[in-house]
Amino acid sequence: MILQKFLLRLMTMAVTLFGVAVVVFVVIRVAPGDPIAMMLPPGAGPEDIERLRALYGLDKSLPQQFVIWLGGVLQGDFGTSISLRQDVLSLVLGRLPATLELATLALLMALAIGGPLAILGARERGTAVEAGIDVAGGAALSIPDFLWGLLLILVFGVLAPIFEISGRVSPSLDLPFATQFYLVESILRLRFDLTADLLAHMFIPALALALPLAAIITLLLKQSLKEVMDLDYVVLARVKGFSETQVILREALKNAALPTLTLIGVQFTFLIGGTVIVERLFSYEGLGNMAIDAVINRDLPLIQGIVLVFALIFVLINLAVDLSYALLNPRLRHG
Amino acid sequence: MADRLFTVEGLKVSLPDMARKPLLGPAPMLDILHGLDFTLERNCITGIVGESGSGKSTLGRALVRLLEPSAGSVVFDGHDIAHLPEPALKPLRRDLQMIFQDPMSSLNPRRTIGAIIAAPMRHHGLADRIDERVAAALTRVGLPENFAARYRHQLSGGQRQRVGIARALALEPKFVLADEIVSGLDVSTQAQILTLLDQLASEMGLTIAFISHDLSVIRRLCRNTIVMRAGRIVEAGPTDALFAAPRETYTRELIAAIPLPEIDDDWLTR
Amino acid sequence: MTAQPLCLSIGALSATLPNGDRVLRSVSLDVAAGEVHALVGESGAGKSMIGKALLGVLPPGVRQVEGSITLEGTRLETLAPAARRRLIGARTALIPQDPLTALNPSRRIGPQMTDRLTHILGWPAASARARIREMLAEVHIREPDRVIAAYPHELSGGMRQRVLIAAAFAAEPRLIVADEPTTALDVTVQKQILRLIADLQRRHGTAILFVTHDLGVVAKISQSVSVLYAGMVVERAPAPELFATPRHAYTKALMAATPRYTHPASSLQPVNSAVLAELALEVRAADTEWKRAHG
Amino acid sequence: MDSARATRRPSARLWLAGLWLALVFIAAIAAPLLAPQDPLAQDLLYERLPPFWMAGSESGYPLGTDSLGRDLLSRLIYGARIAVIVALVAAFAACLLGSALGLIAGYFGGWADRIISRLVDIWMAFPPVLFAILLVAVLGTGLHSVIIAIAVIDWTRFCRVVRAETMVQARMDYIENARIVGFGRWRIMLSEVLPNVLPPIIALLSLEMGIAVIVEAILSFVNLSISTDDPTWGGIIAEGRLSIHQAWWILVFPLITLFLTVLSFSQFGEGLKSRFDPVLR
Repeated sequence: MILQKFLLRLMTMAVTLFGVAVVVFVVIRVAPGDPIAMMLPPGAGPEDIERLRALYGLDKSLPQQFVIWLGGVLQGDFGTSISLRQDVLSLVLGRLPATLELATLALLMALAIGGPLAILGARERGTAVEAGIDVAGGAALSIPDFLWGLLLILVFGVLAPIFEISGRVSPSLDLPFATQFYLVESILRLRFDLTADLLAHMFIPALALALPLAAIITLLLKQSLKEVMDLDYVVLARVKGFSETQVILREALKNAALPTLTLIGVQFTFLIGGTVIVERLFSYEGLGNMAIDAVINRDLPLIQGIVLVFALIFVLINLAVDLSYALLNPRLRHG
Repeated sequence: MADRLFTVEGLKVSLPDMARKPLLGPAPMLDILHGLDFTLERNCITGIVGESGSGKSTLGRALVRLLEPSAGSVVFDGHDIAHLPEPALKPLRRDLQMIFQDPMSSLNPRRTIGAIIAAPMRHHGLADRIDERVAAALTRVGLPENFAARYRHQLSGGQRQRVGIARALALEPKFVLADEIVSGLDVSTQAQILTLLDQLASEMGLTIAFISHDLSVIRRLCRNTIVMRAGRIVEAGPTDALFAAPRETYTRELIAAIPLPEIDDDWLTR
Repeated sequence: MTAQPLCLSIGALSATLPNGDRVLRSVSLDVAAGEVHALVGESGAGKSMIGKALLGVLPPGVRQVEGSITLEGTRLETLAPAARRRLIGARTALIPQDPLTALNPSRRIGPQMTDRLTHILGWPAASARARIREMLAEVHIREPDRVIAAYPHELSGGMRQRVLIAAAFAAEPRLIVADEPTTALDVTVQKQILRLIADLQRRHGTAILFVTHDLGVVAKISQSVSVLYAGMVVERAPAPELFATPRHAYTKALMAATPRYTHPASSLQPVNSAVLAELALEVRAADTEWKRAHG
Repeated sequence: MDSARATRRPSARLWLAGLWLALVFIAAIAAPLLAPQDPLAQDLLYERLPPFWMAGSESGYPLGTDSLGRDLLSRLIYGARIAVIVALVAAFAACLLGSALGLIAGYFGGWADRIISRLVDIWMAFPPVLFAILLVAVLGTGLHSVIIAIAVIDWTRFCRVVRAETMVQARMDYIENARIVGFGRWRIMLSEVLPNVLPPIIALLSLEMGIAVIVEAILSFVNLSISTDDPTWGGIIAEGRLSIHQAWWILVFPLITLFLTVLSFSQFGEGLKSRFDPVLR
């Protein structure tokens, strides 16, 4: 049963990824602009254009191009970037760690802000404390990461310049890193001076990404906790003599968190989607920033590669959420 | 021989068991009703009683064709409706009405009570003098006419259930299915609704299938009774006879398990 | 009546909603040690609120504004919150209404049954485990090890209710609040559960505050009864007396409105509007007096 | 979370949010009358003038000027035009498309649901901002491209909510009763289900208007919205981001405007929803 469900899940994932590939392929090829013309120096002849066209496979029919491209993708070949003239896969893999570190830091910040606030609000339900959390949460929720980013740039970049507002790491520093996971590696290598510099750069963009998610976690988890806390087994725990905090942590939290998990997973994919513009805003050298450049340069292979990588991350997050839901829920675990 | 409105033979209902649905293809079917034979007399309230999982609600839904039976015949007023497609059912729908257990769920929250009662009448060509008809339907169930302008949430539980009755009876149907309609109510309200339904049934000559888990309520209201267990009929017959001399052990157990509001010291140990 | 020691004594208990309306209107009642006292009434009568006030689990916004609750000689109001919680945990227990929501779906049955013994009462884990195995045997559960290791969804409704009853009696409480413990069950299961509660109650000498809306259940399980309407006790009597000669018009009306399979159709009478009008007057009089006393 | 918040003073936030939105709409309609200067007029003598309360300000330029000497207030007022048009048209388009598909998927289930849900999955696997930038790049810059891009991307938001809410409603007994009466499926969907899913749709529509304004600002920010000369809030912000250390006001004023507008749209929607929902469930 469980295995069957898992296989079904993998199948739908594959269908989703294929759909994404088709959509992005079709969308970028109805574009009126000619990427080849953009990369040639003025005065190049028509035969130069034809030669390049053939080189990038753009002379074939759309379905043919798609089959060739998809065949390459399945073998790990995403093609060559037109504007950067490099292998798409290595370009993407070079930038992906920066984005993953930023998104993960943002997720941790959102959980660190949202979780305790949700518990506090549920504990103080019906009081002014809860009302305050509701108002703040409602406002934080409706302001998107882009605006938070700008606001934080003003506050921490201009009014009180505590943090960096541009780039990933100070350019003057000498980087001993072997991988692109700078933050992780700086910690592993015990180079905390570098960690501090990286965090100083990541703090504001991560906070901008984290705030809307923190608000959603606060409100959803608090609501879920309140519902669970009206159930008989929680009342029973109070009668047993457990204190309110014990009751929340022992009995309510896990059952309240489970139903919010799926929604928080979806919201986390939104957060990752938000890195595109936030990276741009903070000139942070991640995948999203590269994606915008790729669109502006009409770099078709690079756009396709990046979009597909994002889609892969999204479906993997959803899969991870489903799996952890199944693992945490005894009802499913014992199918 | 009493005049029969429903004649049911070999009624089977199976529903897909989504819990055991395989990866591809349809879910296996789970048998809910295992071939029921019974009749419902005209102008008579028949009680259908059983514990949870007995299939009584599924039976009711098959009678009013919210479900399509998987086998058997359901002859209603001369038509076998067991497998009629929806268009062919349409002219019969007017005569197959239903009152639901939970009026919070069965009354559309965004419509006035008047609109809720009027909609079925308009649909079945009774659009003329509609306000008068709505007022009459409300009066019939003992509600003031000005309730037509109210919404569900402005009514008490008993009043909501009266609206459910008014809506079902507005079409003057030949048959009404009442599914656990008093189980959510307090005893005092329950007594009012039972008395009302009894009085309307005799005035209007209604044929009602009254589904309930409560034998005391069945005893109060129904002339005939069908006792169900696990998708089968255990016993059926006139209510008086069934209570006076139950033939089946299960019926006897069911009756003996009802706590009467009387002091009886060894009831618990019996 | 002989002068048995009182297990629970509630005096002039009033509780209010956030808007100031009273849900309990100066409720007084006594429960003798080892006695089953039924609280009966229709929805909105406040019957569950009394148990919740005693156990300190009133819903958010509902406050006890007046009155005393005395449990085995200790006035609960005089205790600090933590001490009160410990006393409640040690001396009382709750059998809740809905066995489906009364067990934590993500914890195994065993720890849910032992946590009061080990975490609140400080029993060693081994003796707590031995104790619940004993209790499971008392509620006629044949495979205690399977049940202890099970998650709630692996047990039937009747089974879960047995587990809850066993857990309630496990710490030998002096008083159990049973809040409509059989309402969600089928009649045949209800009878088994009622029998079980009565058995254990007699064997352990536990007092029970039995909340129900069903006069039939009241007649079968309780020794004394309080009939409630709108948060007021309208009649209080030993059970045999109440059913033989109900005094208050509302009690009479309630009895006449309860259908009985032994009586033919005609005997059922809806509650008379005169009775309701009289009750409304009583409520108003009580509120006027209360307001005068409280400004 | 909504019900608890909604019951607390819904009217205050409805009125405050409504007031600000009314100001924005008036600015959009009457821009030529309200703007003190021509929003496109450059004057290099007046570049980066500070706002009125600071030393060095000029009368007639109350909020100062940008790096080309264009009046900031006038550009903000004209920018409201684009914002309002995008908010209204794009949000309604996304709402219609998404709600219709959500209703169908939620009510009919089966194959319709499977296809629509798969489509939503595919759409949700795109980073929305990147998708919007890509679409506008493909369609060519301009107001209509921005609107199409927003509608094409954000219909899923409506579809998911409406589908879920429709499935809740479809399980209600009043739907069964409508079948008992003999109503057809489309009639039940449109006249019984739809009114009950309207409150969340309205709240979402208002929220989406705010989102549309933001997306337009983001597109302007990466220079992909409408022509670069036309005043848009996002365009001003992009410029402000560059001159943040020399002239902070170029960023601050459009940011405040955008902030208030987005907040107002969402609060207005929540307020309307509780106003529209007399039903105490």
